[in-house]
Amino acid sequence: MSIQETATKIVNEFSLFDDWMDKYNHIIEMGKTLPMIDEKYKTDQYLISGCQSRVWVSAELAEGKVIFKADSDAVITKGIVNLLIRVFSNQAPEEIIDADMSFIDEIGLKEHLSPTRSNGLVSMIKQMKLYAVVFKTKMKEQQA
Amino acid sequence: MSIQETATKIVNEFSLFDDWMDKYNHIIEMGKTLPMIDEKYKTDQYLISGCQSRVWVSAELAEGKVIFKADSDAVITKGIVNLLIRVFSNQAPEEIIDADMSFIDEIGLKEHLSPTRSNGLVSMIKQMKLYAVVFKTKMKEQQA
Amino acid sequence: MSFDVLKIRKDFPALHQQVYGKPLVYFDNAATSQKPEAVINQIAEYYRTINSNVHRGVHYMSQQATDAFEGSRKRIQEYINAANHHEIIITKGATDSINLVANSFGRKFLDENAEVIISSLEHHANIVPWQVICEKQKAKLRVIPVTEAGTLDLKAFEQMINDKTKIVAVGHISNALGVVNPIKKIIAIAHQHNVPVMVDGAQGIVHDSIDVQAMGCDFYCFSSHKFYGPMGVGVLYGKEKWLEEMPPYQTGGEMIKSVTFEKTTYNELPFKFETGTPNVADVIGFKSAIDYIDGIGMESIKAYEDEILDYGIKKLKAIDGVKILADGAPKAGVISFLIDDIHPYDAGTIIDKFGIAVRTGNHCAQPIMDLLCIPGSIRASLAFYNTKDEIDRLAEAIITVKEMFA
Amino acid sequence: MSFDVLKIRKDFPALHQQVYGKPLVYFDNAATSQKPEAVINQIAEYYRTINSNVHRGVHYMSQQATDAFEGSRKRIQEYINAANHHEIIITKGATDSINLVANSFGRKFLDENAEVIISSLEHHANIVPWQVICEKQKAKLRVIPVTEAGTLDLKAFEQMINDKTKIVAVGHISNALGVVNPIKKIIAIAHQHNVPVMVDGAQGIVHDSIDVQAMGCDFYCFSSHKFYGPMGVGVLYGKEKWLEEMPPYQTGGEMIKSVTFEKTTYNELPFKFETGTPNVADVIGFKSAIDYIDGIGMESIKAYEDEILDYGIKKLKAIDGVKILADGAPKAGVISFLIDDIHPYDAGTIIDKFGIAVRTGNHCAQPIMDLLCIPGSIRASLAFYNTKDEIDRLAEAIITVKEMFA
Ligand SMILES: Cc1ncc(COP(=O)(O)O)c(C=O)c1O
Ligand SMILES: Cc1ncc(COP(=O)(O)O)c(C=O)c1O
Repeated sequence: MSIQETATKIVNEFSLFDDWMDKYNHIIEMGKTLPMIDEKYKTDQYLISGCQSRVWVSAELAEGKVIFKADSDAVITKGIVNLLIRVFSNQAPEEIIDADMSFIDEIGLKEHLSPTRSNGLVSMIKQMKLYAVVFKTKMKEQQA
Repeated sequence: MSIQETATKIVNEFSLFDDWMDKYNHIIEMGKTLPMIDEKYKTDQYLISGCQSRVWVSAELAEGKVIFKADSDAVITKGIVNLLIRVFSNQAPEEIIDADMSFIDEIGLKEHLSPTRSNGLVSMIKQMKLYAVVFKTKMKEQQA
Repeated sequence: MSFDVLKIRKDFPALHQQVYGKPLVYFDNAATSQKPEAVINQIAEYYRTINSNVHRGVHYMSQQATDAFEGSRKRIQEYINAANHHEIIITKGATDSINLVANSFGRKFLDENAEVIISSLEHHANIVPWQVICEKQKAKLRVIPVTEAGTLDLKAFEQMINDKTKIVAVGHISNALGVVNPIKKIIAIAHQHNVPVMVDGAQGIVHDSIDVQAMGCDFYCFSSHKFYGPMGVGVLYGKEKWLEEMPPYQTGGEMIKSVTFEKTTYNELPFKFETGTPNVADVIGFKSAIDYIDGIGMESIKAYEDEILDYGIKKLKAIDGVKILADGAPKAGVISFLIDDIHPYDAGTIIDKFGIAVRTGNHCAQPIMDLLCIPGSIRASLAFYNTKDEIDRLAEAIITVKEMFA
Repeated sequence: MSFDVLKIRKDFPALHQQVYGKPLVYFDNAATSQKPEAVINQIAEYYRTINSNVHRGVHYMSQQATDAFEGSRKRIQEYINAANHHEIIITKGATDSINLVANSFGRKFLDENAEVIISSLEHHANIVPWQVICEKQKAKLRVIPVTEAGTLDLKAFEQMINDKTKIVAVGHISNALGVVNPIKKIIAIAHQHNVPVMVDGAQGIVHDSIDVQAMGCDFYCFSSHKFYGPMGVGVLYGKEKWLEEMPPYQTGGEMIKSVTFEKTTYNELPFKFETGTPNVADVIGFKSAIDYIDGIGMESIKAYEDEILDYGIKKLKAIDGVKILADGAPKAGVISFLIDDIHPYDAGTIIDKFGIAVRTGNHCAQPIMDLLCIPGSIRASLAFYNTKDEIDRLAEAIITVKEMFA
C-alpha cells in the first residue's frame, strides 16, 4: 500500500466512529499493536522532545524501505505514533519526505497538529521525515 | 502673624483670582520676591529631591524662630517655596512642626499635594518641618 | 449559606463557556486564575482614560496615572501588611521577583563559604535561580528533604542550617502537591540563626491571608495572575533593611538618580529595583483584584475552598485506583493524583474532552516528582468559584478514563 | 487626502477627553502611546475566553492560549522580517530586552580587554546596563560623541572601533531629540570589523518600517506600549547565532528542559530566554496593535507624521525665542525645544493647563542634556493621530508661557 492508500484506509476506519470517545478508543487500540522498539533504543538519542509523555522512535533501512519502531510511556501517544508508523513504515524515503499529512485533519486529530501542542505530533512527524532524509542521502551516496 | 493667620491671608489673596492663569501669575510674582539663599548653600546638601526643578532650602535659628531662605532654577517652584516660607519663616519650631497644611487645598494647589507629583511640594514641606524638628531638639538640649 | 458561589461565578465571564460542547470546568487555577469582570473593566478603563507613562510627567494624565500606580502599590502594602510602601517592589511575576532576590542578595552576601537552603517541594522558579547564583558565587545549595507524608523534614532542616547559611528560600504552598509548609516554624528556626527567609508565595497568597509582619518573613513574592489579577505583574516584598543593602538588579531609566558616563547614582527604594516603564495598566488592574478579593474576604474564601477541597479529596479517593499524592499532609487548593498506572498525559487528554481543564505533567516541580518516582501527576487546582458539582463531573470523567485504559 | 486623521482618531478612545475643561492634546507619545479600541478589546476578549497558562497544558483553553501566544510571536517575526520565529524573545519592555543582552552577551564575550561602544544620544536604558556589565567584566565603555548639529560623529566612531570592540549598542531614533541615527552606516562600519550591533529601537519601530534582515542588525529591541500596544511587553530580536551562544538570563520554569538538584539543562530558543508565566494577554494584545498599524500601513503613517512634524517645527520656530534642539538633524516624531530662558518645568506646568500633554525634563537622557548644557527640554512627541490644529494650540500655549514669564 502506498502512503496515500494507508492514509485513506485510516481515515475510513476513523469515519466509522461518531464521537470522540470511540475515536480515542481506536487510538488506544492502535497503541496496543505498536511495533515496539528494542529496549536498547530507549535512550535520549531516540527520545522525541516536545511531548508531555516520552516517545522513542527508531528507524532502519531494509531493501530501500524505512522500517520504523517506537514506544511511549503513554498509551494515546503510542496510538498516535503507531498511526504514523502505519503510514510511513515500509515506504521509500522519498515517499516519506514528500508525504502529504492532511489526512490527520480528516481523522479529526487536527487539534493535535499545532506545533505548540504538548503531544508532540508535529515533532514526531518531523523526526520521522528527518530519518527519511538521512536514508535518502545514504542511498544516494551508495549509488554514487 | 501666626502660621494660621498667614495661611488665611494667602488663601484670601488667591481667592481674588478666578482662573488658573491669574493664580499662576500670582505664584510667579511671589517667586520674584523670594528671600534668596546665599550662593554657598546651593549645594547638594541643601537640594530637595523629588522635584523636576532644583530647589535649595536653608534654615537658621534666630531668637527662637526659624528663618528660611530658598532658591530654585524654576520660577513657579520659587513661588511655591516662597509661599511656604511666608507661612513658616519667623515661626517657632514647635509651630512649624504642628502646622496644618490644609490651606494649600483652599488655594487650589491641591493638585500639587500628591507625594507622587513631580514638583516636590510634599518634599519641600517635609524638609522644612525636618529643619524645625532639628532646631527644636537643639533648643531642648540648650535648655537642659 | 453565607458563601454564594453561584453569585460569585457571575463575576467571572470566562467560567461561562462551553468547551467541546460541554460547560467548562476550570480546574487549572494554580497555573493561572480567571479574572473578575471588575479587573477586566479596570484595564480597559485605564487605557480609555489616564493611560500615560508615570513618575516623570508634569502633565495631568501622567499625574493621574502616577497617583493610581502608587495607590496600587499602597493597596498591596496594606493588603499584605508591609511596614512601608517602598518595601513593595513591582516585578513582572513571581519568577522575576525570585530572580531579583537570588541575583541581588546573592551577589552581595554569597561567597565560597556560604550556603543557601531551599526545599525538595519547590517550583523550578525557586530552584534554578539559586542553582545559578550558587554556582556563580561558588556557594553551596542545600535541600530540605520531604518525609514519607510529603511534608518538609524540619528535623533535617534544623541540622542543615548553620553559620554558613546565608538565606533560606522556601515555598509557602506547593503548587505541585498543594502541601502547606510550616512557614512560621521555618522562619523561627532560621531567625534563631539570624538567617533571612524568602517565601515563594505564588500559591500562598491565593489561599490564605498574608500578613508579612506577623509571618516575619524577610521576602515574600507572588504573581498577580494567579491571584485573580492581570498577567505581567508580580510583587516582591522585602524588608527595608535587606532591600537597602542589596545592589540594584536591572538598570536603566527610573531606577537612577543621575547618569553621567563616569558615574551613575541610584534612586531610592522602591525605584532602585524598578527600571523601565512599569506595567501601569496591569498594576492598577491588580489593585481591582485585591479590592475584589477583600470585598469577599479571604477568611470566607479559605473556609469555602477548604470545604470543596475536602469534598474533592474524599470524592476522588472513593474511586478505586485513585491515589492522592502527599495524602495526609496539610493542603490548600490542590488535588494532585494518579489513576491506577495510567499515564497522566493519557488521563488528562481524556478529561479534557469532558470540558474539564486539569493540568498534567511535573508542574515545574520535577525534583519532587523524581523523589516520588513518577513522571508527573494529574492536578486539579481549585478556586473559590469552583463547585462540588464540578468535582462530581471530574469524578465521572475519571471513571471513564479508568474504563478506557483498563 | 488619503490619510484621514479624523477617522483614525475615532479608533483611540483616550484622545476624546477633556483635561481642565479643554480637549486633550496628547503630545507625550514618545513616553507611551495611546491604544486603539481593537487592542483594548482584544485584551478584554482574551480574559473573557481563552485565558490560561501556556505551553504545558493539555487542556483546550491552554492550547488555544498557546496557539494565540505563539501566533503573536510569529506576527512579530513577520512584521520585522526576522528569519526565524525563535529569534523573537518576549520580554517585559525595551529596558528588559537591553538588560538581557548586556547581561547575557556581556558575561559571555566581555573581559578586561574588551570594549563596548554606545553613543551620547542614548536613553538611560541603553547606558546604565552597559556601564554595569563593563564594570563587572572590567571592560571599557566608549561613547560616540555628537557633532554640533546633534548627529552622531561617525568619523569619531570609525576611529573608536577596533579589535577590542565586542559590541556596538546604539539607538535608532533618539527619544530626547528625535534625531534619526544613520543606523545602516553604523552597522556597515561595525560589521567591517566583525562587531555585532544592538539597536535600541524603542522609538525606531514607532516611526519607520523595520526589516531586521535588510537593516542587518544583530539585535533589535523595543516596547509594545510605545507602539500602540499594551504595557508590560517588550521584544528582543536577536540573530540565532548570537542567541545560541549566549547563556540564559533569568531562570525558572519554562526555560529549562530538565531540573535535578545536580544538573539543570536549558530549553531551546526562544524559551531559553523566557522564564515564568509570560504576559499572554498583553502579547496577544500587541498582535492586535501590529495588525492595526499594518492595516493603515507604516508608509502612510510615516508620510503623515513627517508632514505634521515639519509643520510643527516651522510653526514653533516662527515664535520668537523658541529654540529647537538639534535643529537641522534628520528627525522623526519629536520636537524638543526651549522657550527663551524659561525653565522647562515652568513652561510645562503652564502648557499642561491648556490641556496639552508635553513632557519636560531630561527624558532619561541626561548625558546629552549635560552635553548641551541644559537642565532639560520641553518635548512634544507626535503620533499619526495628532493634527495640525493641535500643533496650533501648542503654539498658542507657548505664546502665553512667554507672556507669563516675560
Ligand atoms: C530610546 C529609548 N530606549 C529605551 C526606552 C525604554 O523603554 P521602556 O521604558 O519601555 O523599557 C525608551 C523609553 O523611554 C526609549 O525612548
Ligand atoms: C509555587 C510557585 N512558585 C513560582 C511560580 C512562578 O510564577 P510565575 O510563572 O507567575 O512567575 C509558580 C507558578 O507556577 C508557583 O506555583
